[in-house]
Amino acid sequence: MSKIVWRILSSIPTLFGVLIATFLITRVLPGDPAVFFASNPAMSNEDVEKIRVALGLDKSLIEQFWIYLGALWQGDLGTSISTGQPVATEMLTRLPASAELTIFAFLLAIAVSIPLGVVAALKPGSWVDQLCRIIATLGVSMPTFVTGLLLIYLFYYILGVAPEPTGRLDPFMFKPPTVTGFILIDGLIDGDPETTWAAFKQILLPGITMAIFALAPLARMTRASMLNVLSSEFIRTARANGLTRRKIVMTYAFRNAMLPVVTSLGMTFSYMLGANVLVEKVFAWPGIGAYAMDSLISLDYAPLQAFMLIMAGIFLLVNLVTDLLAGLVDPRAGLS
Amino acid sequence: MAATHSSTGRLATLRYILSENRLHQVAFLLFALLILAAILGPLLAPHDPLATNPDDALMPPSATYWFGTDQLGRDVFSRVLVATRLDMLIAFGAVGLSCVAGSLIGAVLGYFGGVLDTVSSRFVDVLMAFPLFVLAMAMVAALGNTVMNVIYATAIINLPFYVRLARAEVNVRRHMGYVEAARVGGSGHGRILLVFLLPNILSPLVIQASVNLGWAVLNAAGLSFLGMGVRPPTPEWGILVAEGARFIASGQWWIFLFPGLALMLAVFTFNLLGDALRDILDPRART
Amino acid sequence: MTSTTPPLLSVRDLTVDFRTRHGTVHVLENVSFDLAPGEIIGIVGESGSGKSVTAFAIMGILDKAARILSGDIRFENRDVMAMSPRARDLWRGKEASIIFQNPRTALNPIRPVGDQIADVIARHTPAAPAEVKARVLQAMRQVRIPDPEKRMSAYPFELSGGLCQRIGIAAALACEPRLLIADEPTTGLDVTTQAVIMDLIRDVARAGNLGTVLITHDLALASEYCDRIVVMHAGHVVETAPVAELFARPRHPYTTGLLGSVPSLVESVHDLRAIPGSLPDLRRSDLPPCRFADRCPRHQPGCEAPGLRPEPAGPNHLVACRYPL
Amino acid sequence: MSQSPILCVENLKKHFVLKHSNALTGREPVKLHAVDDVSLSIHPGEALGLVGESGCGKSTLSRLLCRLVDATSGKLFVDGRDISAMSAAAFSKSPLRSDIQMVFQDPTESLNPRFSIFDLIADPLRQLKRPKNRAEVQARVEAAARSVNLPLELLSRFPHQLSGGQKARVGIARAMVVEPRLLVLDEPTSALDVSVQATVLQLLDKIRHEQGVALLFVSHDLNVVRLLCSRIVVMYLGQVVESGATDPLFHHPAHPYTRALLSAIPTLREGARRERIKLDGDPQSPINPSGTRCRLYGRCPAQQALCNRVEPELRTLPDGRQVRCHFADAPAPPETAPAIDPEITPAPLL
Repeated sequence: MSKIVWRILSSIPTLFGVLIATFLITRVLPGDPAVFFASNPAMSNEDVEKIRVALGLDKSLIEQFWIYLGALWQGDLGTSISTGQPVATEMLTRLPASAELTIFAFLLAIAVSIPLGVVAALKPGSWVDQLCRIIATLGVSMPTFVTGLLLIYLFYYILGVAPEPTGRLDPFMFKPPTVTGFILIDGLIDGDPETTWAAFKQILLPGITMAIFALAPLARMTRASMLNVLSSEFIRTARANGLTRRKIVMTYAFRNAMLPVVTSLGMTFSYMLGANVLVEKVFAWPGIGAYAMDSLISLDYAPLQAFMLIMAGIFLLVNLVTDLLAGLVDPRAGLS
Repeated sequence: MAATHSSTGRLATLRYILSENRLHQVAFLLFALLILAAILGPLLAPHDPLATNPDDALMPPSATYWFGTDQLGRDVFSRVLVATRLDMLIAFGAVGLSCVAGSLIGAVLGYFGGVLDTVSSRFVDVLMAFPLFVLAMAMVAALGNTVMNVIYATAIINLPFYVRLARAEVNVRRHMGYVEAARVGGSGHGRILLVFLLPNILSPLVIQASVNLGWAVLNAAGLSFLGMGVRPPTPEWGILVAEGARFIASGQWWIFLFPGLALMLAVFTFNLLGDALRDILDPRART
Repeated sequence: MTSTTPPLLSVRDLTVDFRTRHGTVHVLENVSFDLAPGEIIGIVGESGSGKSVTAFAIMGILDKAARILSGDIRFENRDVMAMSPRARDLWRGKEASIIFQNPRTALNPIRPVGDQIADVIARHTPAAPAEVKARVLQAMRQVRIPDPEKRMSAYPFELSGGLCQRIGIAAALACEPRLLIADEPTTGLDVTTQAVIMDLIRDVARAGNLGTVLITHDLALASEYCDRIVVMHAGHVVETAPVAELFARPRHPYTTGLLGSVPSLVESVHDLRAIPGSLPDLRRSDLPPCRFADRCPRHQPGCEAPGLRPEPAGPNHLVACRYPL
Repeated sequence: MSQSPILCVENLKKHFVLKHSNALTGREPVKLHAVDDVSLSIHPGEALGLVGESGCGKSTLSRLLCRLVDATSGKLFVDGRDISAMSAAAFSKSPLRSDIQMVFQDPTESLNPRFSIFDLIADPLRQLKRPKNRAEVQARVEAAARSVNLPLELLSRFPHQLSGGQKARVGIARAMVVEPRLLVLDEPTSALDVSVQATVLQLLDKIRHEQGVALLFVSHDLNVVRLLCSRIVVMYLGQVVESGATDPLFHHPAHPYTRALLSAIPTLREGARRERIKLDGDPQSPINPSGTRCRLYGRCPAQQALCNRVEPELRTLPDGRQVRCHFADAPAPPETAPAIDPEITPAPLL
């Protein structure tokens, strides 16, 4: 039990490092926000200075960092210069869109890649194995933005079976009342499966785009890990003891093979968060990636800072969860 | 049995592996093609990649324009071909930088360990906590939109992989017999690192580098797709795809598809090459 | 133990190849031997002699790269290789068992050891969970594991190498097989632990009238625990004889060479007799009929004639040499 | 033995700190006592055997003696000169470095796969002896190769092209090329087949007698050590439990552990077969060992209540042998071992 606590505590230094890094990144970005804000030529140097003081930019870096931490503690992520809205509010409306897309794609990728990798490893050289190799090699070679555009071209423009790639829901449909923030689920809660179906059609193409990206490394790792375990000595012992193939594969090989895969899920999730930016751009998805992108182009740093912080926070959380998960499966970690 | 190996054993094994595995042959062939295209691209291009020709705008692929033309009548084939050099330059530049710096840092940390190692590992953890692509975006935004900065940003986000790899590999080897033998033989730490350890961890590093080349190309193209890094009208695959994306809705598929395919082919080649090198250089992976 | 008893296990002309990247390795050629019920035989040879491959071929757990080119393996006069895969699975662990070297890696690292024994019992003699548990404890007691109730929920990494090997033996013996193969069961263990484990194997084998094959590179170890010894060299059986006979009257030059290089058998370093040369390259397609010919001090032109087979050279004594000592 | 020893160590200790002490929780440091208070000396031309099972600290001790690692405490003398203060790093730069050389356990792992055999042997020569020219290197490498019966045509090959026995000889040639006075051999034959082991043992014996180099032979196999060494040191859990001349130690072992070790060795010789003395139970942990209990307690067939209260000292028997046992000169232990004191907890399962 104490090891679990210890593992949770051990992510605190990294979290603190992340806070410093996000703070510093916006401080070294070019263009004084105050100058940008005060780019009105009528403003004098004194006016700019006033704004600098208002923004707290005249204080020392350490003081600014404490102010930043204090604000964070209050849940204040700053204010967007371009929209004038508190960043926290904007993030809250956009985060569910990104989360829904990423989790959808993540689950899709896991559902396809792990069985594929396992079957490929069980029958090396078979057509499933070949398919797995092709998918693994092609998948990592597909730039998400090209995959997305290809899917749009095929399914929207040529075949006409996919809806227009403009966000989470057809603009003429009503959004269900927000409960979870995930339209797929909120539609069902609202008793409106039609909305869920429409949202599903919208999320399918971007979801597949992202899933293809994550699928390849997962399938590859599952296959390699499974092959590795299958050739290990304790599998030979199990075979020599006459255990059924089913028992050997499920109880002996699969659980062992999943250990490295589970640990790497955090990394895969992180890659997907990064790819989010490109996918949201291609599919006009109103998520935090697109928001961060827009604010970066308009030199609006508060949203960018918040975005980085949220991303790193999610990454740390996911890693913590996968570590604990792996620890529960693996007695050597000493968590159970 | 081993004593019967001739001194050309390694070459012979390479030839054997290549003759055995079609995919490995394809990997080396494609790689050679990419390098050739990067070197000779501007010479081979049938049209000036920058010359506009409004009369021939948005032409579908034909005998004159193999990949069609864009909205300004520029030849898509020539633009895709000429872009190879820039994209390869970014990839090799970034990977070269991160590989050399990362493996040196990692090797030193792995060999000496201690407080420096602990602190550096934490630093790498923090770096890895950010989605790397987003980190690259922020860095290019911070440093300015130039090709060099794209290379630096890509190098920095790839650095942790080499640091971790070299650190782990050195850590495994630092107490191995041949390292201790070198110490008994009077070699100092610096000589052991440079003469004994680094050459022996070259194989995993080379494999990592070839896979990394693919990531680097993807990363650079992704940045320019978003309008960061390389700027139009310079031909670069990511920009070409971004420009072509606008014409999907009107059916001019060739403008985005061909640079997209070129990009895919390049990444595919590097991944295949990585697999081939893993097969050839890493005896443990051999079956 | 005499030739009148029908053998428990009979291996005839077993020939196995390995296909590798570096060519085909001729691992075994015409390996033959018998094992009587309750007998302990030792298969002795240096690395690369094919002892483990022989064991794996009998159990049917060879790698995918291996091909059995010919041979006949009979267990109680049943053709083992003709069994259906399912029948052979049911045979393995129930009637014939094997224990491996590296006891720690031979066990599933993330499954409690008691469950691993229970898996074998539940597979071959299904019973209610409580009954299975009782039999797991009994199997653990049989191999003298102290405090089995506590140990059964331990993981392999929590146990010493010697205890892990006892778990392996307990799992192998749980279903009361009649054949036990021990493949270098004490390699990697300390000598004091080795003695304990070997005594245990001998005791359970004698108590259960188990036909036992002990595979080892250690001639001295085999001499202490076995009734009869099969000497292998480069994939050939070169000599088979009861222990006392083999040490008193070794007939094959390789056996004498091996005996001369065992430190515990000589008084001083000057008495050691090394065998010159090394194993032939088993990838060669033109391997000579006697694979020891190149290293043999008694090598003569007649050695090159094909058709070398083990011939009787005394009571229960076979030797594959044209010019035996 | 009138000459002064080449290498002499006194009260050598090597403790690995697994967990540092914690002032907040008041936790004592957790230390693994790999080598605990070992004293021994090696004279010129002598062959000393160091025997023990895995984890007894013999490998750590051989690395301490080779100055590959620094000791926690204790004194080290080379030719009577105190070099305890000299760090391992400084020692590797000193002229003394070439006096003490080492041959490693695994012949494959101890040869840099990227060096040719010639460079493997030449490397310590170039580093330690600063040869004047290439001809001198060539001559000395070839001489070293000849002295270990390594065919000269192998010098241009790479380690993966050699057999196990050839690689073992390269390891010995590499150590011999700088003309050491002491060769520390860490299980040099444990990875070899017996027929190859025989040639290596004979080679080592020849080197010792022809070149006068002293050998410290580390092994788990008493029979191998017996053939090569005139004196044997037996270690158990970081301590020397018995040491003395080979023959008396081999034929009349004084310490119960030595007896158990000897009786466990399988042997072909009818006359040499001993009655098995079993060490049952798990060994004590080398981590923070109790200072008031014999380290063999719990496994020892001859243990008595005193062994659980007082840790025995290493003492000298009338025949000059050293033994760490309260009852070493008492008559042979009773057949039935006394029941284990229920108060003592056996070594943890983990």
